[in-house]
Amino acid sequence: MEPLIFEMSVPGRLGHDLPANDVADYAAQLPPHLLRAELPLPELSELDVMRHFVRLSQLNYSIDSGFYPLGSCTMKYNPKVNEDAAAMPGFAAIHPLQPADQVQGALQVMYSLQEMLRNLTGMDAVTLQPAAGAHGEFTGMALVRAYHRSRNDLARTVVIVPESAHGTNPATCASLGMSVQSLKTDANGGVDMVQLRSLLNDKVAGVMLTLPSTLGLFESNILQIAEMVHAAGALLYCDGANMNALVGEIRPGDLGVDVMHINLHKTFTTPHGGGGPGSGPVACKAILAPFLPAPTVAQDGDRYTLFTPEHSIGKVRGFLGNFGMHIRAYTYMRQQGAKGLKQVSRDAVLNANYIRVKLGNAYTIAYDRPCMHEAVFSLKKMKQETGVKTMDVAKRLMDYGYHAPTVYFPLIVEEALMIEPTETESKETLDGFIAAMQAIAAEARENPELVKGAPHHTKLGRLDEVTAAREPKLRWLPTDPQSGGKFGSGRNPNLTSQLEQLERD
Amino acid sequence: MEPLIFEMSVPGRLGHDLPANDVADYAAQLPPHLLRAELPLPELSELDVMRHFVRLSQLNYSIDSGFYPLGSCTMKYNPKVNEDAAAMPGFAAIHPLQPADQVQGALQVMYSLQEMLRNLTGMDAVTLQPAAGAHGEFTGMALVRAYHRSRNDLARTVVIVPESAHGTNPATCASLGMSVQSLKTDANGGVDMVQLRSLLNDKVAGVMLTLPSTLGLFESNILQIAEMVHAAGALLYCDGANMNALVGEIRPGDLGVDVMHINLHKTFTTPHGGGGPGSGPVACKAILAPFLPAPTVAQDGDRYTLFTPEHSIGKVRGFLGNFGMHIRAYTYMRQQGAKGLKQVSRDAVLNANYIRVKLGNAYTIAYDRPCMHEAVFSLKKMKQETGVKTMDVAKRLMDYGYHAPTVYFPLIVEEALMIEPTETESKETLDGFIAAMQAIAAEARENPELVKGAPHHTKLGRLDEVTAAREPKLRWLPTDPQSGGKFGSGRNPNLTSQLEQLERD
Amino acid sequence: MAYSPHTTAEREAMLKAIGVEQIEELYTAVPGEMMNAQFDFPPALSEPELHRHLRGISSKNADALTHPIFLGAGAYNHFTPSAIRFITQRGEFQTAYTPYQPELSQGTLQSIYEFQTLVCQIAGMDVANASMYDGATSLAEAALMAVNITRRKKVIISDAIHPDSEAVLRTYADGHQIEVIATADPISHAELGAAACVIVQHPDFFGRITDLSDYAAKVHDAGSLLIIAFYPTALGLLKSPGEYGADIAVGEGQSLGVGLQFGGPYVGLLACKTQYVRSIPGRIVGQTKDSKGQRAYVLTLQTREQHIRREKATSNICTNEALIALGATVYTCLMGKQGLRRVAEMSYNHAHYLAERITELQGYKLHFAAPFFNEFVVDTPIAPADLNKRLWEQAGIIGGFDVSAKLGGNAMLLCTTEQNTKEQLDQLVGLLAQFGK
Amino acid sequence: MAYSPHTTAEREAMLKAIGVEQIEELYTAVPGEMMNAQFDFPPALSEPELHRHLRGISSKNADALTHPIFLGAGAYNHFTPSAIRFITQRGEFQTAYTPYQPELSQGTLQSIYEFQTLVCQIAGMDVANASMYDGATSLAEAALMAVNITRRKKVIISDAIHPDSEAVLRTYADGHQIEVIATADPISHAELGAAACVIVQHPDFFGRITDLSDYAAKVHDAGSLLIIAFYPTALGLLKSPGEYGADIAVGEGQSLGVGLQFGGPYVGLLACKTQYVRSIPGRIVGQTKDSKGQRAYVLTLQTREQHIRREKATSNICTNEALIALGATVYTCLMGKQGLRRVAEMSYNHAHYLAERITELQGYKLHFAAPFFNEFVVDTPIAPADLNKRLWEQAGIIGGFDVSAKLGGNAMLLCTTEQNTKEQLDQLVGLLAQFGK
Ligand SMILES: Cc1ncc(COP(=O)(O)O)c(C=O)c1O
Ligand SMILES: Cc1ncc(COP(=O)(O)O)c(C=O)c1O
Repeated sequence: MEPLIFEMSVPGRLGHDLPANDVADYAAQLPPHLLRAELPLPELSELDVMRHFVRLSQLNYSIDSGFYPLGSCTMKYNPKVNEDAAAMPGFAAIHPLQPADQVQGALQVMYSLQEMLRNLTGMDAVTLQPAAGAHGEFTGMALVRAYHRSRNDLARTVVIVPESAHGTNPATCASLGMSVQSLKTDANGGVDMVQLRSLLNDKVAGVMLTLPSTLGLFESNILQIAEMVHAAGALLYCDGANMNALVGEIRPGDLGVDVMHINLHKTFTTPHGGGGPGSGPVACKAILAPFLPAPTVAQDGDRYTLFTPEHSIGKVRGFLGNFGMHIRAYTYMRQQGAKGLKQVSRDAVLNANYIRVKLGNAYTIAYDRPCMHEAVFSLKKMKQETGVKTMDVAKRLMDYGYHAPTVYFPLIVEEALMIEPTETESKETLDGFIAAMQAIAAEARENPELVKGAPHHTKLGRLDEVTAAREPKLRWLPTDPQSGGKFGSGRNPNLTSQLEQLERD
Repeated sequence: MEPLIFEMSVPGRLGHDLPANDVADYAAQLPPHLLRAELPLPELSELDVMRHFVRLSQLNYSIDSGFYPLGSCTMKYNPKVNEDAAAMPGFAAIHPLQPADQVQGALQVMYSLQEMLRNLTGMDAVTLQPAAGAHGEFTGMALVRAYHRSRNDLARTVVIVPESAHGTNPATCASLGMSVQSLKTDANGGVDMVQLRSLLNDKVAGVMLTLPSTLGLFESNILQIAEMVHAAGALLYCDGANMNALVGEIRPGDLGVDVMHINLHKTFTTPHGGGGPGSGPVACKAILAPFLPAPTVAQDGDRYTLFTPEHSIGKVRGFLGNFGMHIRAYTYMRQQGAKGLKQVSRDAVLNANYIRVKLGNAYTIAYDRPCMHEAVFSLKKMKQETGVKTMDVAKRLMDYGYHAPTVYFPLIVEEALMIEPTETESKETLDGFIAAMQAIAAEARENPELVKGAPHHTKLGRLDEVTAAREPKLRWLPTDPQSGGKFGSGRNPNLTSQLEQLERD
Repeated sequence: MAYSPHTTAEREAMLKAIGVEQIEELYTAVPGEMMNAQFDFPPALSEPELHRHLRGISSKNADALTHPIFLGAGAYNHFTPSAIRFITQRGEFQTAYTPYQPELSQGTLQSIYEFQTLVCQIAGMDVANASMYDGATSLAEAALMAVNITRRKKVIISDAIHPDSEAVLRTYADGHQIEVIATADPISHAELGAAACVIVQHPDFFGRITDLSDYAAKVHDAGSLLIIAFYPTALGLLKSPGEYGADIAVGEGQSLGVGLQFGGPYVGLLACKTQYVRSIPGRIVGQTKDSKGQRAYVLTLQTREQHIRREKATSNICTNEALIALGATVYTCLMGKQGLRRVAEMSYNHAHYLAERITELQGYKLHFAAPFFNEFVVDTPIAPADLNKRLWEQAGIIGGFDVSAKLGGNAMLLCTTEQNTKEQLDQLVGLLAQFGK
Repeated sequence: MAYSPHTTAEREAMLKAIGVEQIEELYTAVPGEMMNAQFDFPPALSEPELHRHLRGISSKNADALTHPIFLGAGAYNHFTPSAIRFITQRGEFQTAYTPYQPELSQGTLQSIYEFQTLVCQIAGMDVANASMYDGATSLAEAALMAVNITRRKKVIISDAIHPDSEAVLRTYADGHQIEVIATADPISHAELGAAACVIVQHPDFFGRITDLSDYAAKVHDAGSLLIIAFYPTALGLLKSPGEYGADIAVGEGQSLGVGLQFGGPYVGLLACKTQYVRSIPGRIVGQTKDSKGQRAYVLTLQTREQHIRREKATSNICTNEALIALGATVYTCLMGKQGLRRVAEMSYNHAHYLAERITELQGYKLHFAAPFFNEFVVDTPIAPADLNKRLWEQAGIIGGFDVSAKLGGNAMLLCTTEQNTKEQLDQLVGLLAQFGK
């Protein structure tokens, strides 16, 4: 494989070209006790660095290279026009503390984005501050807490969260010092209404629901749930990570949701980047608006200004949020328009149901009814009958050239396999994937060992994750044994594994 | 492998987003006899297109992914700052026919580039019109012809060209209606002075020499040659494709060269792009300046203007030359400065000689003396002793993860292998390559069949080039058998060959 | 309808395969009146229109490429080499998800492992995570780490940490019954013995360099942890948190070639001593081997994280700032040992030249006597807001940050980087002289 | 010294390995006095200085992103989708050489094969090559092809081909004793029976669409070849060279998403009937199989080329415009069947709306009565140079091309594309009205 960048370092080599000092060398007079002893960074040429990261990139699977049906992640195509927009100097090279007069264009983008999100969610106010989905949850639930406090309703510290929820939901509650009350799913994949009724009381601050749920299902009792929650004096939070199923068609605000976050890095095509940056705006009803974090953008005639809401919970992040993601999402929404977004959600639902039906024979659907943007299967039966587990199918898919779907989530589905095709994938692509999945199901019956030993055709075999966690090796150290092939930088990524075999031979 | 883009087309699919028509639909009134019957282009989504070309790219070897020691090609690192420069809207989005007032910045770049090239070559005038090296040769030799014509010396239609010259040299003479007289190389790899003397007469328009020669050698008799050529009333043309060995150190003008071209896409880091665009400026002495093609850029106070020389040979290309390459070369030269460029040529020479000496035992050096920017080996002896040919070594190098050097050129060296490492490659990279070459030499002795059957570890085996030429299949047709795997767009380029195996199984 | 691959015929074929006639039949769970919501949306723009529209809006902003800038205060106009974008915009990096399937994500995983190492090298620490949202949230999460480790509920902060960091810390602390105490001299504070941690910024918000040599000993003696928030560029020159004995080091990675970007996305850095590794929030990549014995990388210690531990996780963070971390990694590799130091020196030199020249002017003086890095506070004869307005209107210069409210009087925080030229500095001095009269 | 990886120690180690003490010892073949030449060169700029310098220079140019443009005449301001650059700037495409080693170059080879196919599809021809320098050199090389095929030495051209094409043709023809005859009506020319070829442009330089239906028959009857130079965008709508029976079709590929780029790099298109394939200049990619039977692509018919045939080659061309051809390939795939037609229609519609409005103005009239595509000549009441000056100074508009010298009187060639908005057209009309008074 590719060596670590540190292993390529040569003392004295330079990869930059900086101006000569044009004033006196004041730094030379800094007292030595303030100076660091050494700066142990690597030393490389620009070509060294370029090659290293180009080669590393070639070890990645990505949307731009193939179908990536990761459930709950909305791995849709990220339009390149978004990138051109964000790279414009007037967006990329402005300082967050410049006076408002100098950044009216940027504030206009933020304001318009707030407005469009408000519109799409059917809410009254929006903050763009949160940096990701979980951060949006934190912000949204902080609003809920602030609301109850403002009413002096201090006992409300319990949050009801379905067992099927994403891990960030309970973790968010904990990070706000709130306690989590788990809620069961009924036989149809909906909220257990009986249990919900029994749990709602005057300690409950709110209920966090994911809409559509992490089972990919629309909560058919949603209006009744909202009514019950409100009747109990609590608020309804919506985890809007799955907004791609609703956008342009259904407004969570109309369903009775009081506050929600939206992942711009899912529905609104800001690229996921291998784990961020994201952006998790929060939209809320008017009762929560006074508590929004600082700052939001306000319009004042034809001027835009930054604004701190009256009872703001304070700041949740430095400066103004992940602005670069705001531009991308703004660009996407302006290109789609409301009609385009409606087609987005419809096609997302169409594609997921196509997968659901086409794979319904070979695999077991967790809850057999029309799904929204993703289809969740349970491989419990396959496991019982063949010993092949969800992870085996996931790894075997790699041999067929596909990224795996999400596995073992939601936790309430045994041997869960969660497929979110997204609307940007064509019928031909889905058909190819379906054929591969069916072939694997056949293999599981006929030759289970083949599937259990997968992947067979990737450069890497399965990783030893247990040792990784038990004896964590979390950084390179100069004392590490030098690795990497003896043939220096001749590694052709297309050939790497063979090369290394050669070197071992 | 990746299917052809045409095989992915679906009727009615769109990959673009164009504005609505904002005026009347005049086009609807075009008389039908002027309209085409059908436009048989493919129909694809943006994602289809992106994935297809990302995957295709991953089938390429490139400087950015590995060492590329192709002789006579100067495959050095292409700085990315060049690309940022060329992409600035003030350069990328201006029209070649805008009035000079609106494009002073562009003309300034061209003028400064002319000046820097004039300086580096030791010449008096420069044209940036030619689009590549061969086009520069055409232009330069057209100047020579125009010069003789202007003196009414019409019988001079013979050009003396060394046997070792690049194919473009004789081809250029032919394209100008001049005839080629071949010149031998002497035992030291220099011009055969005796033959040269015998060939020079009043029919000779010029002598085309490559400096350094395609053997990677500096012509030690150059001053004497120039004298002889001039004494015979002919002019000395320099093929400057190998300028990387001289730049910042030696000026061809000082050596007696009258006219030369320079490949900006070699020495001056404009990327080769898989076969262009290039740019082949021509520099000449004052006697040839009046004949330069139209237009060149002139400075008039602090204004820049386009200018047609008095006795111009006319135009060699539409508009103003490959301006995008001019900016890149300008950027590179401004960053290096004259001192930086001198270091470039010295390091290029250093690296080539390091290869020469380190591989001198395992392979036979064609002419055993210090080389300039590249080292040429002859594998004649290896072939005699082991049956392993140059092409076998080249293909075997691929198994080691390297691109092959240039093979079978220059033609005068039997079983030629021409290695140009360039100055941007590090000692570690060269050492890795040297080790691989030595390993192959050992294989050739011990296991020649292994080498002859190479490559073994690339996705593709050797190609059937004979059938390709005998039964040319030069385009896709709708009637072609559909190919491509049945699993649609699940092709992970890292896995392609295995996948296809799977599909075949 | 850009980006939808479906033709009408394909949509119909798929509906048929599903067994419905209309897409609406798939929405039976949705209360009918909730479908087909109406939206008050601006009209859709085609791609060429979008380009024009965005160029128009962006040109209303005054960018730091065309305008000299003296504004810092946590976001710095350092140079971004061209090479970086060629790496970060590669689809393979940009359009990959969090590397949950390591066999297909070694590019992302190895680059994060390298990022973690580089953060440790800069900060002089043992281990680092895969990134946090930004510097402010890194600091807040570090404080929560300290609270968890020490089981104490007080946090002492220097009153010269970035105001945004303090604000975010207070938001994060809320709900955990944590008391945040801001003070000028944290290590002498009476509550030190009850504090989970002491947090200082290095250099501080006003650019001052404090010698932190005796901090660690005092803090540790009190059973507390030392958290140092650092400016990575400054550590090209200055003593690192590790050398000062910090237990946790946090930083805003923006200065590592990320660019200004109107405040984000940036990248939060978080590193600590080995013993605290299991309290770290967020993702961590570790080295391991695959079934064939090859070196490989994988997300590890995941039992700290929300997707495994849910409400018991060390943090709720999930998506972080991977691509920005990648850019910072590339930057740090390009700069390397010598380059980061050069950037630090030039930023320092420019600020000191500027300060020297400004103190020669009538009406201006340095607010603090302490050594400073590339920022310093100047007491100005007129209100900074007015100065900035005039700098902008007369010369298109983006002026300094107004700290009058924090420090009293007229006080402005001025900043330089390697990108300010002597010409710009002299021009600023000339204008200040003129405005000060 | 950017980009040199060598440290002093490494240079010394290498010299030692070579067996010399000084690098100069490797230059023994060079006459000593020729070494160490002195250069009068501007000072070197570091990367940040370069960025500033180039931004400064480029801002002296009036670009077509910020200014409405009505200039065409062979280079057209068509829209370039953002996706293209993400493909063409990938190092794997951008920094590969000509695909001489097919095992490591399938990406380039297959994309050229696709380019060849697309050119054939647009032009309605049988085969195409891998690209030429530009449209003008394509036309010149096509004429030489015809001369070689027919062994005739006269070339008849329409006098309404692009002046640059004519000029380049004359330069290329020189030395082959070829007579170039320009005429308004080539197929009626007396020398037709002695001509190697007839060359027309479609639409012609003035934007006119000529019905070429009877050209091929007449030209072929005379034993000559028909060469049609086409504007690819126009063929989204108009009859193709193939439909008109052309033997060779050439074109400037600039309109296929290449952008204006101050004239280059563009890409020359060249396609012909199958029977002439062995006379084609330049590179051609063919489909074949590898030793394992897999479909693959390779440079083929190389015996036409200079590196094999030397002075007997069909042309001296070597490096062509591969990366631009790749961009044009991506563009054509994105636009596809419907998009290219849409672009053609909108360009056409805008021109016709503009022409209609302009003819309503006093003092302006259309110079020609013939149908036109997206360009047309207007007789103007004042000199086009003056009009353009006023358009520029008053409204920042880049006006049309002055063809007064060619046509007599005051004549201006105006051009529109899909990128001109109705607003821009109306603004231009308003200004012309004002200036015409
Ligand atoms: C349902 C759900 N909620 C919340 C999140 C957390 O979002 P983020 O990763 O942006 O913090 C995710 C992300 O995967 C999710 O799928
Ligand atoms: C010595 C020499 N001369 C001329 C050329 C032709 O240059 P171009 O390919 O730019 O036409 C080359 C290119 O390889 C060359 O190596």
